[in-house]
Amino acid sequence: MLKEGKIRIPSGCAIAAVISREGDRMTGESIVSAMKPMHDRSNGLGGGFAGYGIYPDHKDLYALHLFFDCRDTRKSCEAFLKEHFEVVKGELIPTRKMPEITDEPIIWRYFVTPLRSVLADLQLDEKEFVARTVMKINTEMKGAYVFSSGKNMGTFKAVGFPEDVGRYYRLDEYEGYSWTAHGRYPTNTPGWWGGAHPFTLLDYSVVHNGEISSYDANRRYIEMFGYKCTLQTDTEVITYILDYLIRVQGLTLSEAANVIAAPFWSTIESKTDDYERNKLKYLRTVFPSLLITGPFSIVMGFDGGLMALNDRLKLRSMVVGEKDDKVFIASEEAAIRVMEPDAENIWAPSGGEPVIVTVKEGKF
Amino acid sequence: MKHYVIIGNGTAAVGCIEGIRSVSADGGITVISAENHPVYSRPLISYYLEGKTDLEKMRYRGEGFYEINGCRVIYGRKAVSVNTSGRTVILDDGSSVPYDSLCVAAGSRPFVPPFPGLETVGKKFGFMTMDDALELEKALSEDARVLIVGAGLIGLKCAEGICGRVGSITVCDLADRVLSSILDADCAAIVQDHLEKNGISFLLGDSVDKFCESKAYMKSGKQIDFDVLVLAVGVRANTELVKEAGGKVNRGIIINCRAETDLEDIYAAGDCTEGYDASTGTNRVLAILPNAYMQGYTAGVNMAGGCSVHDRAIPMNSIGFFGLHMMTAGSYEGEMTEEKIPAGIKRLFIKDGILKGFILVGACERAGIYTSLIRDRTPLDTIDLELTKKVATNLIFSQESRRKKFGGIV
Amino acid sequence: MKRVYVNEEWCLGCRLCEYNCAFANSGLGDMVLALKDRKIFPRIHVEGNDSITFAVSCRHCTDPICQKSCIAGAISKADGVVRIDRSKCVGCLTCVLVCPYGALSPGEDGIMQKCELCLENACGAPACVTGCPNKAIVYEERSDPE
Amino acid sequence: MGIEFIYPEFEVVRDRDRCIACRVCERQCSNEVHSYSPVRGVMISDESKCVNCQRCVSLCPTRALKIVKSNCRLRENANWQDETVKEIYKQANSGGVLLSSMGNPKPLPVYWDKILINASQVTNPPIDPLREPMETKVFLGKKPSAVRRDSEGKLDFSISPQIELAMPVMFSAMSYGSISYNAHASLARAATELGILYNTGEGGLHEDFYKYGSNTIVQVASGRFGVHEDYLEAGAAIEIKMGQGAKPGIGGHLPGTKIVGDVSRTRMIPEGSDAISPAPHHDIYSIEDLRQLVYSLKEATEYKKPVIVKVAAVHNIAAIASGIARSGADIIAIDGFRGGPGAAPPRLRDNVGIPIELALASVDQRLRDEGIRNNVSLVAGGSIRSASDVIKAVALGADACYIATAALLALGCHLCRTCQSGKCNWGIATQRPDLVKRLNPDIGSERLINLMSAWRHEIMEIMGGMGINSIEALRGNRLMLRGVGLNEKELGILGISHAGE
Repeated sequence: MLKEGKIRIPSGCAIAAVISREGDRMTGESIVSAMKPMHDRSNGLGGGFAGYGIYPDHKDLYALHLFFDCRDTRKSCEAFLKEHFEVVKGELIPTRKMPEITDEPIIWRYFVTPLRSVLADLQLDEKEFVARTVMKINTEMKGAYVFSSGKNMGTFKAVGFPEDVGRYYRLDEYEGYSWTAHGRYPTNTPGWWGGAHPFTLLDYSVVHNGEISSYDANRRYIEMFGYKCTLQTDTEVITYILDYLIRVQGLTLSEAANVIAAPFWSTIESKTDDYERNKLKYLRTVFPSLLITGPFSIVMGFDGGLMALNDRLKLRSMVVGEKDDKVFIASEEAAIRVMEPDAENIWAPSGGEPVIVTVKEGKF
Repeated sequence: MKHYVIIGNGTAAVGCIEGIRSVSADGGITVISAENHPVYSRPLISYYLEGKTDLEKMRYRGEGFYEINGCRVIYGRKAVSVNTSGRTVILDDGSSVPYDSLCVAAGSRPFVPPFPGLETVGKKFGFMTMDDALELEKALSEDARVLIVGAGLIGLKCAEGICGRVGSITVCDLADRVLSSILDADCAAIVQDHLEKNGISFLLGDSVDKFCESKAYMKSGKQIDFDVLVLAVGVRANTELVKEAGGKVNRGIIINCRAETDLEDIYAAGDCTEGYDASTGTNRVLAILPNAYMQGYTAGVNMAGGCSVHDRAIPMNSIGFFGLHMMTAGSYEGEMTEEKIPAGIKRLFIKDGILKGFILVGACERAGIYTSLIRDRTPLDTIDLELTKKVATNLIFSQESRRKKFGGIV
Repeated sequence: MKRVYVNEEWCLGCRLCEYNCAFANSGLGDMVLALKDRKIFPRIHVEGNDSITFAVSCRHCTDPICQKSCIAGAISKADGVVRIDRSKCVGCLTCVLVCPYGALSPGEDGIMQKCELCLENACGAPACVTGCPNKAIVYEERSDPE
Repeated sequence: MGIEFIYPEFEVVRDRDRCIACRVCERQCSNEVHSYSPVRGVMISDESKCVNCQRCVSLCPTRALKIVKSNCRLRENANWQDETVKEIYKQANSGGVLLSSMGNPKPLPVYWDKILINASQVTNPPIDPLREPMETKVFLGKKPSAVRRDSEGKLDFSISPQIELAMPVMFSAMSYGSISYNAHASLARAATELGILYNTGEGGLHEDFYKYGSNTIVQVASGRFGVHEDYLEAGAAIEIKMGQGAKPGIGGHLPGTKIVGDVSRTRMIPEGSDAISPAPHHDIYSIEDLRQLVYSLKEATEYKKPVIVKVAAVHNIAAIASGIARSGADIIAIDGFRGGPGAAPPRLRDNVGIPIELALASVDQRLRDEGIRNNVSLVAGGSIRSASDVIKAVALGADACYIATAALLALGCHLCRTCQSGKCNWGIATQRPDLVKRLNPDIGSERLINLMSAWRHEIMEIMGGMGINSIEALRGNRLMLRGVGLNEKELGILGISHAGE
């Protein structure tokens, strides 16, 4: 069978997320537990988490998480990194040996910053350079795979059930102001570590439940802008789209949501506010190929916040709840209740209506 | 509520009744009928004898016509006078019928010249009414020799009607041609020829000098033996009622385009009247059925307080004998154009750029288009005149006028 | 009141209307049986020349002069439709003489027949309209003449 | 010419038992095939004149007529086939270039028929267009490469002029002259009603149709017939016709017999003169010249109208398209070699150019590879026959499709391929007033609207099956396509996998 990257993999899933508006840091324990009641939404072929604010000591450095298939790959990759970055720190990511998780690759993280001279030479900004480097490693360096590349955040994923993956990566030992989680149910794959969610680029991480029917339209469009969809998963393309819209095109989160889950034309035409109507029409006209159709619920993590979004027909479940300064998002309410039994204001956002939660300015 | 009285029970009376009812359902209508029949189509009596219709089908309006229209019919009574001051009609039994509005639709009666010896003729008949026809029918036999005096419409239709039921038919007329009132000599010759081919004999330009039992002595000296005599010389309008009441009459009761006589609340319609002929611009008796209906209708509408003007009447006739149809209309004045066609002849009469009249023998398709040109006084320079002369077709009109003609409700 | 209207701009002069009319009023279920080897006597007629053609059938006038003129009282109007009672008609053609549209013509037997909008034959709707290949004949509601 | 070597191609089969001699066939045949013999009282036919347009068949009220292929054949020869030999006879008779019309009839591969469409099962729900919104609206035109904002951070909505289409189909260029006034009226009215566009072709725009301007593409071809300022201003977009799929490398040709009255006035050429467009635009001998024309037209219309460049699908179409995309054009229309001309030499029509499917796929991929797909919209034409062809074209990468033959079929065309004779019995490809009136635009536009509405329903149905509820999510979505019976090379060019993969 062809593994991910050679063939497109549709999958159904479970997602969960939590954030503290006050920037209070939470250990990963709670988000790991949240995945337990949704066990049946995964099939053991992938689980993962992203935590934001987890590397306060290295918050100005890009934290690159990498899988290597062998020591030689690591060595040559490290050499490559050192040519382009100042590598402040490189270490194995701590894990727990456990029977539920097997066949693990070599898992390292590096805290790096691009060399000024290299940036100047390439006339690129720092983020663009990091993004391109990630693409380069993932497409050209056989056996090496960057699965996390943001600052003061990190992704942890593996083949296995999500609750096992959480324990494996010892997430109880990290503290972050927001967490996202994913349990995977791919329909036709042997499963490999890189294919698990969250999928990330820079500080954007996406967990996703669904199967988008617009995939190849989106992929072939976004690939025009230097992205390489090596995994052929929905999550990957959604991540790139969001990166492109938000970082490259400078759209706001809600504008980006208006692109990927654009309101129907009839809805747009019924808007009475001129700016709103013109904006929606403009975004649909300019980015038609980034409309995502088919069922999806996603949570995108970014520096200082989360955005949850459903496809415009709301073909996947997703609920949101609150308690004090915390906001919880999950495929099922049960997951929220695990994190916060007293969660309030539980609601199911409408299709295409983004839920954006940010940490108070200066609190992260 | 107004009470309407109609003297007469023919076509004009029906027109009057329907005219009244088109305006108002109120008010009673009294119809004074000299004949003992509900209204029937008089022109159909020849078809009756020919076997093309029967007494039932000859009824001009369906069963219940009077009831539905709120009419009381007094059968078998003649109106003998009109009391205008008392607003009553006096009947021949001395009774009187009060009216608020009166329509005289008294029709016409045969004109019988004072032939010497006429009283010696045994089987002699008029040919105006159903009773005439029924009487005549009794006298018909396979070997009967029939003499018809009068080669006009009535006489010739009678001849056609009885042709198959008698031994021989001779028609005589003072005029030198058949249908002299509506055909010119050429056309009449065609028709006469056709009639002769169908077994009718003619004695034209001749008249009866005297009768002696079953023999007619003609002015020319000829003698005709006959078994049955039909007198169809002509008709006279029944004008007396109005005349005696002080109304203006000429050959018919004078009416205006609203069918009003000069007597207050007294209207007149049908064969007893003399009205406006749009083809000549003069007043004349237009004793034809369509005109009777339309005058009656106009009278009725106006009697009931509506407004109707009948100012487009013209003389016209459509008649056929033994399969040969002819149509005539208007007056034969002005320049004549002729178109010979296999089946017959077509003559149009044009004066002052207007179609005044026509005679069609054998080619009657869409003749109504010609009739409408006369009635509408359509200036011929607005249509394709050359084509008009050849054939009656809507193609003679401009595209625009056809669009108007055919594009909407009419 | 729906009536049959003809638009000469679109009339092709194909005369299908005449044949469809004759068929619809034949009482037969098959056009071949109804019309083969027969002269047809339709109630609609195409007039025209090389460049202009148009079909003419009864206009069902508001104030039908044919009805007023009929010597046999055979023509009547009810529910907007001018009808002729063929059993009463004697074929005098007075209606032909008065119809300003030239819309009337006799049947094979010399007795008048006329368009009665196919309301009572098997067609149920004017056959000339349903069979017209170019919508040159339409059956519709119209108000005043344009 | 003594002997006509060719036996008539068709036979008129008349069922004498059914024929009622109504003479409709006679009145309706502009080729004068049918006539009535008053002596015998029957209809007779001259089959040598028959082009098999089926007008008589369609109008015969008793279905007494059939036109069948004559079975008088030459001795079989796989190399010298009947058609080939007859063409030689014709040329030996006339000494001329053969002329025909409508699309390539040869049995060359139709890739649409070897491409299959996906549908959702289990992992992703199909969407029911009867119950959920299903969007087919598209905007054609250049898309900005970067979003701009004002000083307050509000979005700047100004973008290059766009064409808005209610569905991704347009009526492609057919000139007034090659087709009739009523055919144009039908197209214009239908396009307006449908919220799509039709195309004037190179014959100019009749003054009566200026009112449909916002649904009109005005074409500028090498002959410049009917081109003037008001004309350019009248349309919603301007199309530069560089070539036509059916006859790449040669210009339009309208015989003088069709240049009559309004056609001559609209084209701005004398009556009766042949309208022969030059093969090239004589001001465009290279890509930089094209750029000049594109910008001249934009200048003339104050940059308010998108400019379409229409090219025939030829061998290096991808490189040509890339050049056009960089020339300032907003839209590229690619016309495949099965497109139907109003008149073309069949030798060219049947042998020059490439199929639209391959051309479209390679152009779309090339523009994406170069990162300039956003610069232009792609319109695919040249025998788009059905809603599924549209779906496949869009999934291969087209923003919209051009249809013409299908539209003519809706108007009554029976593909007899004799448009060039000017005697079209269906009132489409003719200027003879008695024939033109056979196409009532009330019917024509209604039939076009019906056809497009039907296609739109089918498009929505198929999209829904794929779990897609907006046409833009289908554009370039080649994963939704699979090939059958195609070789690796073909699959590679089409950018699709084989069925089962």
